[in-house]
Amino acid sequence: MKVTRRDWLVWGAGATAGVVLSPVPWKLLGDTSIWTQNWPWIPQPARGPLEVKASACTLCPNGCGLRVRMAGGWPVGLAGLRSHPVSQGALCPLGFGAHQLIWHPARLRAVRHRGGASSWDEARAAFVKACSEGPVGIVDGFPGRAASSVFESFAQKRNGAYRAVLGPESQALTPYEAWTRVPARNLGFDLENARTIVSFGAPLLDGWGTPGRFSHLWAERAAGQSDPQLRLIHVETSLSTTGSRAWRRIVIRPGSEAALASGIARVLIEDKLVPARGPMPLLTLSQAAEQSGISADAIRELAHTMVASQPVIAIANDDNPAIAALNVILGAVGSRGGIVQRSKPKHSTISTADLRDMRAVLIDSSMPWEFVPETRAEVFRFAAWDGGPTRADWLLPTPALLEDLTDMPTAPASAIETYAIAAPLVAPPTGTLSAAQFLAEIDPAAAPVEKIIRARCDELLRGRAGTVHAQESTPVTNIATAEKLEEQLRNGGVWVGEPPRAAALRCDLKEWPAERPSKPSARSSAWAAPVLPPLATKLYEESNLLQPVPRRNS
Amino acid sequence: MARNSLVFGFGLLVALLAGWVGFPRVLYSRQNQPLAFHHKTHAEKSGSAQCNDCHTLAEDGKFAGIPSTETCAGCHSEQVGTSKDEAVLVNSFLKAGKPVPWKVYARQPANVWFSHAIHIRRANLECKQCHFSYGETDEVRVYEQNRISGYSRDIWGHSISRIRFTRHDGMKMNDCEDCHRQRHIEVSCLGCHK
Amino acid sequence: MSARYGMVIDLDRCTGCGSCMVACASENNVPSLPQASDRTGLTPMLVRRISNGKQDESRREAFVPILCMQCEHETPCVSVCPQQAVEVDKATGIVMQMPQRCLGCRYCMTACPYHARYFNWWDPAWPAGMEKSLSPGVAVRMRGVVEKCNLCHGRLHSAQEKAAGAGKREIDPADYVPACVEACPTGAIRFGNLADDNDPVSQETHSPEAFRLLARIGTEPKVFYKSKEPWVRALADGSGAEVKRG
Amino acid sequence: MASAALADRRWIARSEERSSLGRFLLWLAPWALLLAAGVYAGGLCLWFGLNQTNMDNRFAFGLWIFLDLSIIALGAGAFFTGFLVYILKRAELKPILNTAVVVGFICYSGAVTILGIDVGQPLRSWFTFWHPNTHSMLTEVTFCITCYLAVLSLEYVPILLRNRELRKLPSFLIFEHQLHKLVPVLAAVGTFLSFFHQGSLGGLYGVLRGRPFAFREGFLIWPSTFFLFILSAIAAGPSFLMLITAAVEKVTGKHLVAEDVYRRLGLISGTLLGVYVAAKSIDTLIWLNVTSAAAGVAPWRYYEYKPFGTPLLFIEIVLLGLLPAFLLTFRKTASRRGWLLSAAALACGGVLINRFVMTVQTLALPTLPFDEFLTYTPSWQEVASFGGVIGYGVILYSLSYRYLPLFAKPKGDQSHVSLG
Repeated sequence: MKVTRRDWLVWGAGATAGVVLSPVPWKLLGDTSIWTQNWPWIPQPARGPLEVKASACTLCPNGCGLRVRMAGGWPVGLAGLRSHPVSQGALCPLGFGAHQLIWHPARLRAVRHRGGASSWDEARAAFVKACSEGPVGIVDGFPGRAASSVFESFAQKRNGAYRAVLGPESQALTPYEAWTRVPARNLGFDLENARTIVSFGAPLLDGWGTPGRFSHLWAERAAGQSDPQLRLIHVETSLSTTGSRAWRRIVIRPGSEAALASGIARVLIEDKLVPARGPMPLLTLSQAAEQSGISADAIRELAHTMVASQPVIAIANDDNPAIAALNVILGAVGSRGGIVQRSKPKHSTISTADLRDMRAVLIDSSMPWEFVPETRAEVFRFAAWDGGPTRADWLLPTPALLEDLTDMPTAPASAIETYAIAAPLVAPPTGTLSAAQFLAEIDPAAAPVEKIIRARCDELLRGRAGTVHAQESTPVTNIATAEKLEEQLRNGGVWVGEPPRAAALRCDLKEWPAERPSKPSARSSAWAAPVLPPLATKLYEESNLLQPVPRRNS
Repeated sequence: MARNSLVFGFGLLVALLAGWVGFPRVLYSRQNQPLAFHHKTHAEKSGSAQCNDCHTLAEDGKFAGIPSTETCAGCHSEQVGTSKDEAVLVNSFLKAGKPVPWKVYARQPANVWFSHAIHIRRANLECKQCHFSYGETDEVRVYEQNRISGYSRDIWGHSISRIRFTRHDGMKMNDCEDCHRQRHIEVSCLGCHK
Repeated sequence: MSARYGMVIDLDRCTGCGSCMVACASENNVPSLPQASDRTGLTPMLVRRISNGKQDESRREAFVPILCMQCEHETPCVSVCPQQAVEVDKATGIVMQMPQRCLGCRYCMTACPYHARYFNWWDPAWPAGMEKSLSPGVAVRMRGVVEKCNLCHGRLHSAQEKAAGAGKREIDPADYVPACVEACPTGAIRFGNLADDNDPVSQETHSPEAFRLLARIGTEPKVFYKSKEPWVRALADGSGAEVKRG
Repeated sequence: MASAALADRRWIARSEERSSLGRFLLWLAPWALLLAAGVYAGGLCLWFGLNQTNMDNRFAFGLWIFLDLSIIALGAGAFFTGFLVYILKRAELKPILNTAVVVGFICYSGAVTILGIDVGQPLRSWFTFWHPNTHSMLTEVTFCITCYLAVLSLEYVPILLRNRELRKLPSFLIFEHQLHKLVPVLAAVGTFLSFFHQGSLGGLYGVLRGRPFAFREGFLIWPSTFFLFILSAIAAGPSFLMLITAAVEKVTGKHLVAEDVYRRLGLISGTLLGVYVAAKSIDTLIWLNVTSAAAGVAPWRYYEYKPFGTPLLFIEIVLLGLLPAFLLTFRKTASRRGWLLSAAALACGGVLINRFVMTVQTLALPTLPFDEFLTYTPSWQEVASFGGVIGYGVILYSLSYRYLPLFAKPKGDQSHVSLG
């Protein structure tokens, strides 16, 4: 029989009806939408057990306590460690995304020499050659670590120079070195006991010192109170967040902090608001007023307010001696709620040796990328990430945070001595070496970081002072062996020394230091890594909370 | 007209056959498990009758799922018997320290949150309720995967029409909902999704 | 027994550090995309800077963390969603967004007066290897759907599982704390059960300094703010003339 | 070519005069180009996602929604004419009925296509039918629009089957006659559906208590915008039909419908527009004095933001509302074609402005005290994909005009005319 066109039409009609009555269209409709819910190119979190570890953040000298959530052996979330006595469960905003830095696209994975590919052997050879030809300088961003003493001893052997570059918090303490004969690193601001804090441009609420430290104090004792227990007076040259949050805000001419300090000191002495402790400032009140751009009455009023609620302390944002001298006049040096000496002096000294006449300079990864040594020497730059254009000859990849064993000594400007250990939680990428490991390879005689850390634990144990803060705090005297102590610290415990004995600090200031304008410090921020965590875009690009940082997140 | 209806019916029949019989075979890909694992044998040999002897549910509520290779190594540190799979297990997984890439019949997608603890400890459900009596058989089921959605066939259930002949067929959201409805337990979207 | 989870955010304590924003993004697997801007980015928790508009010593600033307000009444996003991808959970009072159900019509975004909802304009992506850092409690959303703060629902799941494992019905409140609350260094963000009169947070909502954004449109948010400064409390009023942006 | 021309002629009704195939194709070419560009742009949006547009989290709706609402309003002529002819038995409007159906079909199918691109997950859009949220205005819109599009297609089929060639198939002719019996029913259903979705489109914004500028009190579950949208749509629909018909007459140089049809349409449009303007003014006053105050916002603050502000309000209500209403109803002006058409244009413009205000201005205005006034410029993809819809419309209409009896001739057998 003949199949007509009509037959095909009818057959098609039947087939269509059949398809509609079959699962095909409906199942396809469903499965395609399920497909959109599980697009294969969209990454999903790994399945696996979740564990929580405690450690310390090594991105800046403050070493906040970290609570690390790990899944499938990788860190999947960071939070503050409540038991940490200084950071008290807080982190800086960047810290909360820091676990992703391990995977940052700018991560350095191979040695580079002047932009070209190179190898550890070549780098080592070049460094050894340099050592044999002349003195080497080593620059350290977080002094006082085990690695720091590796640097120091290496530099001393090679009659080179060890140089630690301090953040503004520590710098503000350097003027007292001369007057108290105590190294600045052993001094601290006893904010916890102060009643009035006068900050000369120090961004106390905006990235000053350990993030959790002052913000906790301020929140508990000042925030939103019209007559707060803790009075924050903020002297600034341009409107800042800290200023708008302060109890009082005083806006002065740029660079006139010293002048204002002198003016205040003069009022304090002339109006007999304080017992005569030190020399009279060189500036007259009217000069101070004229320079700082606020009236003499305002300065006098400010001086009176400062001493109205004591203890009072002035905090500079640099090493300006005038503000330090003001503290002397206020009697803040060596008194409760002022500048105090921490319980256990460390023997390490800060040499500010200049690096000009060095044959080679080794810069540790703890130094901010911006740092450029004023030298023509061959520069060996250790870093975990590539921060963009650099004048360093060698770029040497190091382990990142959570990948390397580091000890974290007392945070800058802290009033109490602390000691913590950041144990590696994940294996570093192959082909990375920390500066300390690099030097240890070159000088086998030198003690490795592990040994030094053990020795320090041993020292702490023999000191029989302080307590270890973990889930519960244990007096050192209750800890049997150095191994036990180290184990506790490696698991996120923090050793805390005895509270400072303020009176122990003697200070004599002969004549008022020469006036000089405040200058921005060598390292603007504590953040040492050359890149920011990817999630920082939430702060800088995806909101207008903070001003964008152009290069940092590249 | 008679011819018309005949032709129409023919078209209808072809389409129906293609849709109901042919389509499922095309839609699902059939994959074998990496090893011929027999639940029954293991239950007898190890003398452990309970599911949670191997599929443990910890005190903190974490469910272990498929036992790790360490558990296998407990008995299979060296080859037991001579089967080909035995060699594969010992050499290419246990000795190599690699996890066995089991294909999980009951695997739910990443956006589903399911807690065995809540269903077992709180609701006292039996494993069988959802996982059938597979644990008592000695068959090694072929793992069938939906080529479009990537789901295991067990999720939709084996009858393409979802008209169930056994109560235990399908682990779709509707199946969860049915059970919850019977027990008058109201759960929000994010009660089971994440 | 049914809870009403909510917050009181003390604006006098907020220093605008942004820790909550990053902690939130990390907890909820929010991608950070180079092409995203402050108008197309994903910030389930977003701190906004406001001031009294002055430019001299008298300038006052405040920071307002904006997240899903968990509206209790006439919840704008719930009624508009054409396919029930948004709901208010009876048991917790959490306004829940279901990305797998969402078809991306964005009607809910036009309905939300707080701009607390965000659209996935791009496929989420991470640099090579970084997907290993994704937090396991939360599924990654796909391009073309709306998302918002679900009050760290993944953490509620773990709390529930922990309770069930111990054979308990009720979760331990200590086990369920959203990431932003945990992250806040000044304790400005407080989280609690508003249905429980003994809960300190629930009591704080009755303080004369507590207020809610756009209170008068009647959505009864479960996120409260509080401040001693009158110019900040003016936020409660839609036409708050004395408040300036940035 | 010659054979093609011959084949082409076979499809054109014997009684009709049409331009040569070549000229016709030449006319289509630019529109085809527009359509192609639209398909490309739309494809980009579907493949790469909505990052191809310039919409953002604040401007979650943009150009597309505005134009969708607009063409759906203008397409209202289709159901309304059907309603007038079949329900109110206004036979004199029959001549433009077919054109009304085609225009309506184009507007709605176009809008639905654009909506398909506008959603982030088109493959999941059927969820609305599977898990509908009955409280959502958008659900109402989705259901009504899809149903009404089906109705329009059914109304389109009989016109299609009147084609000279297709009529040759006997079964088609029977089918067409059956369908034709159905047409009045379809008109009734269409009317019902249209009333609802036109309204719901207004409700879409009226219910947004989170957007005090758009939020309106109302009657039962329907905010006032629900009724205002219906009114404005049925007021503008006929005007739009006039414009289209006039345009076709201009392009083809033919006299297609009697003058009095125009005047009739004008009168209907004008009267309804008058009613609408009155209602709209009352609504605005209520909003200014009651609704906005209740929401705790200063209404006039919304009119401070340039470039919109009070001028726009004046243009919308007076210039493009009151004025055309007057021109369309006032005998002197209504009897002059020039006046009539420009008035119709104004009326359509008024509806466009209204839809613009409801969609774009609503989103541009701040809600939180510290929000800023935002603006947004559509990306070329957004513009192009909508250009595609226009191209598609012109092409479909041209084809229908060439091969189908859109305009039943003044004289000739009535059965033709009745075919609606």
